[in-house]
Amino acid sequence: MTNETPAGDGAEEILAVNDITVTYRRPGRSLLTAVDGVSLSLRRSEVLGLVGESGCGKSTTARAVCGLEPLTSGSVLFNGEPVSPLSMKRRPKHLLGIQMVFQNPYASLNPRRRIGSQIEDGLGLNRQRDAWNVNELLEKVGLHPSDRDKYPHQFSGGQRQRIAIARAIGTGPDLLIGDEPIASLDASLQQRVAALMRDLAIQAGSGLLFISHDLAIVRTIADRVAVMNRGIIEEEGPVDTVWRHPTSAYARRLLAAIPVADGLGKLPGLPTRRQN
Amino acid sequence: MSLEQGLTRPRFRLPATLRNPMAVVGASIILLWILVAAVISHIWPVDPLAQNFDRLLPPGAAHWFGTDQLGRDVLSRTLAGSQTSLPLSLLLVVCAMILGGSLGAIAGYFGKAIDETIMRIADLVFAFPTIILAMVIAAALGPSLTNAVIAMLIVSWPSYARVMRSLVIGARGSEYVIAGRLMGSGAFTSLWRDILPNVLAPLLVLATLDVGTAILLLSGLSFLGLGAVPPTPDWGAMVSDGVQQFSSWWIAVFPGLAILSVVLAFNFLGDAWRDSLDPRTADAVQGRAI
Amino acid sequence: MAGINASAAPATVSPGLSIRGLRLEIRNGKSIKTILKGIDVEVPAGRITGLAGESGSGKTMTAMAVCGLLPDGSVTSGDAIFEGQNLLDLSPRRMNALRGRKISMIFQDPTASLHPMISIGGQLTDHMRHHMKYGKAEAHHRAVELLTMVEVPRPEEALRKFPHQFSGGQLQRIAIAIALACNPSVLLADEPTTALDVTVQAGVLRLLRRLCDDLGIAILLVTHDLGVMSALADTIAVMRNGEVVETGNRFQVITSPKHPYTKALIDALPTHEAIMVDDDDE
Amino acid sequence: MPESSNSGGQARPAKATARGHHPLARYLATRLGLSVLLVFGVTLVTFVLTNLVPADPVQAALGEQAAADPQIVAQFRKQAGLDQPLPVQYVNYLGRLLTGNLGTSNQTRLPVSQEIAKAFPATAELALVAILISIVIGVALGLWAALRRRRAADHVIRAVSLVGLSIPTFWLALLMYYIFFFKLRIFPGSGRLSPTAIAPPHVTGLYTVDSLLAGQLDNFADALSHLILPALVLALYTVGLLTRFSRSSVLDVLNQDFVKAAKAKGLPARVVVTRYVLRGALVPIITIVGLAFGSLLSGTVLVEKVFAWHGIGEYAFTAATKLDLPAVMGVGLVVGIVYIGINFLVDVLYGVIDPRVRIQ
Repeated sequence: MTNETPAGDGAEEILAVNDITVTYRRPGRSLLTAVDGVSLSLRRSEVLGLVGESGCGKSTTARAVCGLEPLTSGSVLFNGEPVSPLSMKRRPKHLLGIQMVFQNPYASLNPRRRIGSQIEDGLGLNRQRDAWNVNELLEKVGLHPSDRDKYPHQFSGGQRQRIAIARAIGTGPDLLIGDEPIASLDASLQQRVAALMRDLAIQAGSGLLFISHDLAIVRTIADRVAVMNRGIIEEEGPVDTVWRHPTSAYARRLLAAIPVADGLGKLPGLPTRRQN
Repeated sequence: MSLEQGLTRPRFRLPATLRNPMAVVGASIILLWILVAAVISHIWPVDPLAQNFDRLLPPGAAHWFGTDQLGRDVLSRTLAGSQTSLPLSLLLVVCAMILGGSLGAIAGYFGKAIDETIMRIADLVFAFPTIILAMVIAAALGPSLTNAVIAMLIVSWPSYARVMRSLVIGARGSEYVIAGRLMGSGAFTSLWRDILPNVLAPLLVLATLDVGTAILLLSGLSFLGLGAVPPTPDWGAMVSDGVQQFSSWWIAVFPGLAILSVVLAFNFLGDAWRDSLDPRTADAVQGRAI
Repeated sequence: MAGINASAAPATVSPGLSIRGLRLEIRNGKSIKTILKGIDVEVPAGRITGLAGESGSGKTMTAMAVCGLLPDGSVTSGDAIFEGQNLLDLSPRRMNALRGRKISMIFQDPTASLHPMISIGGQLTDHMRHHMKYGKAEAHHRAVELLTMVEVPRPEEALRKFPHQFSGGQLQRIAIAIALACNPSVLLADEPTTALDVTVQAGVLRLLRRLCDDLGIAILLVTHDLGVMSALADTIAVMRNGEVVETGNRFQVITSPKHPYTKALIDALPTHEAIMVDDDDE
Repeated sequence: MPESSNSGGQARPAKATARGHHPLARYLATRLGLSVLLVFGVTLVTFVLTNLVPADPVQAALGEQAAADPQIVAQFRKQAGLDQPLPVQYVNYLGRLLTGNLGTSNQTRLPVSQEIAKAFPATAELALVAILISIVIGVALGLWAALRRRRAADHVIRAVSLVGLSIPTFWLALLMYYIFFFKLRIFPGSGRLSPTAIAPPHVTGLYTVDSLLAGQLDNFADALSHLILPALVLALYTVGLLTRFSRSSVLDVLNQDFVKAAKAKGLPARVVVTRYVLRGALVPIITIVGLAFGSLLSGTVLVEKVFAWHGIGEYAFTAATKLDLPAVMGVGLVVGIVYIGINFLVDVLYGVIDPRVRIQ
């Protein structure tokens, strides 16, 4: 857990998403291509933000990386091995290193089990047996060890999301995916929970794929960011480059539309000359 | 903002249910009838099968509920009727719940061909009105209480399967179940540990309400002569006797009241329980009705 | 919280809305929950007044109390003065005559606040015909005018369609058109852009600003999003636990908050330093 | 161009029509296909129950005496095609059904189809009146209870509807007949018409309709007065059912944002209820009406006998008590198909009412 290698060219690549396409058949309608030829890669101790608006395919991409969504074409390699779709069988061992934190804090924990035992489930997967214990994990995410005997409904949304993060980190994942993990939280919590996720992922030496619609927050925690729109990646690069000098029209429009809390009463813009 | 109200899982809360006066009335009547079926009817001094020459006597001091066309005591027959109706209905509901619940859970969780097969069979059962199908099956099997119960089992499992299936499908996609799968739990663990405990309450409510329906159905079949075989005291068959002996109202009225009271009791209990699980009513401050 | 209110803009005499000492309790059996503990907010005409705060702070309830749509068992006290009358004292009948006519409302999720089985035309005209006694043709004419105003393309066609045939942004524009149908003086906007994507939100924010400026409506903007607040509101009242902790003009509240809670809210936001919108560099 | 961001939404409907057909037509075709499939399923069930389940179908058909004679049995088996493989037997069975042959009653020795055809209008009349009563009373009570939830009216309506769901129909029929005819003489007794009346000329087979068509007002009054009591008894259970379901459907709708929005528009309560609430609750209510029809058809078996109402129910009752297997199966088949037809109608209504089904 002291593996704090900074993301650099030397770090091993844990995830390679190669030109994947995910297509749905909508009953009585045309085919919907939710993800259309997306490629991504992620190294250990690196944070990749995947940003886009609703329906752009970012969550589908995340689910495809976990094997929750069957691929129409392309491949996902995790530690060099292909990710197989999750079937009715147990998930193969080598895939247990991919864990996910979901959007809805009210549904991400089993309401009828104590949180301590849910976190223990995660610890059971950790290859380094004594890397963490429940109490430590709870403290890491700002909860008290005595909370382990409580049930999910006794916590607020933000706290539940921290518990879900603790459970995922406890497994000692190589790849942690956050699927809009902060979207349902109060604004004042979003930044903190996102930062917590980054810190814990880096500390555990795993890569973090952070899905969000909020570029402003992703910017503060990600090393690289990919901007997605209508199933394709419009732009990808180091976060500061994308933030300061977006090259794609869509990324510019997205950036311009973010209302800034500067007290100036500036209405978020819609670039006037997108035609070129 | 409204997330919390919408997604708080219904919790198993029988005590809260029992604070409802309707539930208390229902539970008391059920307990009373269980006592009658298990104890009182067995030690009742008058034999429900004993015939005497005082036929079709109206209710009076000797026979509080009167006598039937064979001179049998209507009161002791009504009490004895609980020995068949209650245990058979409860047994039936338990069997239907286990059978239908398991099939529904399997269909909902595994989906695809298994789901299609199970649910098309269920649809087929639903294509018939209940009593008609039960009547058709019982008639083919021949009249007896056992066959009536088999017929009822065939017609009643699909409703559990449907409810269970939709509950499981709802829960299957929920994030804690997926999180469990991602952590490597197999299908069985996932169903047993993550899904079942969270969907059991509505199924049990359905079962409670269904005991009433089962009693109505069983007595209906007996009324048609497809259930209890004479001389077994049975409420539905007794009402049927009353159709023949039209002017002797007491033959039919008392067993009918017995059916009504048990069914109503189970419905009161089940309805109050359902109410306590319902987020709309549990959370009374939601917006004024118009 | 009167001390903090000192910096609030002076109450205008125009047909705005003035909320003073608004208290709200919800009684359910024997339990009494105090939701609002004396709210003071001025909502002057031609300006956008923001009501900020996190979930559970009572900001939505403040708006609902003003238009008299509160849950069962609600007890209010204080004043909500509109056109010289206290809205809180009005009979349900008179309040109903004002609702949708002089005081109207838009909600968070337009896919939920429009009836899925009634055509856009139906939902856009039924209250006009009730409040303004418009005939069929008159109402239709006004509906087309309204949809044009909120920039819904092909208004005639849109009137015949149903909500599921529109995107969320279009639906919110339609909801705004419905709210504006009877020329209201006050518009209560409850998280009007929270359910929308940012690029769609930008358009709706601009629309609200333009309507406020052009029509001189008093808008009460309820939102948790300080970015939206900063873009749109002229004055901001920050709420916590049923109280207004700070009121002031937009720039002052956001750049130099006086109350520690406001400060904490603003500090929790990601910084936007150096946001570059290379609008004009080609 | 501030609109540019929203134009994406407009692309949706255009894409949806890529596959051609009108969405409503496609929807109806799917539902019709499912219904036809179910009808086949129903014939399969009755086939299995008639030919396979009875311990000895030959004895069931011939009676004990004839079944003792091996020659008669062999001849019967051959005649009835029982010596052929099962799939062939099923195809033969289907062929007979298609020509309207439902077999011969063991009791009356008459074709079952003929007897059912004779009894059908009587049951249709009873069931239609009962469902009308149920819809009017059930939906009204359910709406009222939902609008007054947690108050006295709600509790009373709830208790009443639960009683309705708990009363054994056959017992209630007997009780009502005893009280209102035998004791009080308020309603006429058994049958569809008074013994002295002559049935109106046959058009629909529904006496109330036929007598009106023929302009026979006394006959209409007579038929109606005979109809009321059994229809009310039959309707009680479905009234309870519809009340409970309408209440919960209306409660669901009341919690929707669009109702809050309609109130915020200042529409009068009456308009909000009829235009917004009821319309929103219509689809689930129609679904339940379809189901309620099923329990009505079941109920006729238990009610008609008591009122000597010569319909399918009475026929089924007699057949069941006499163990007349072909007759019982015939009733099962016909009622099953009628019920499938009703549920198909419900699906059609769905498509007509809900624009989300009608237009994509």
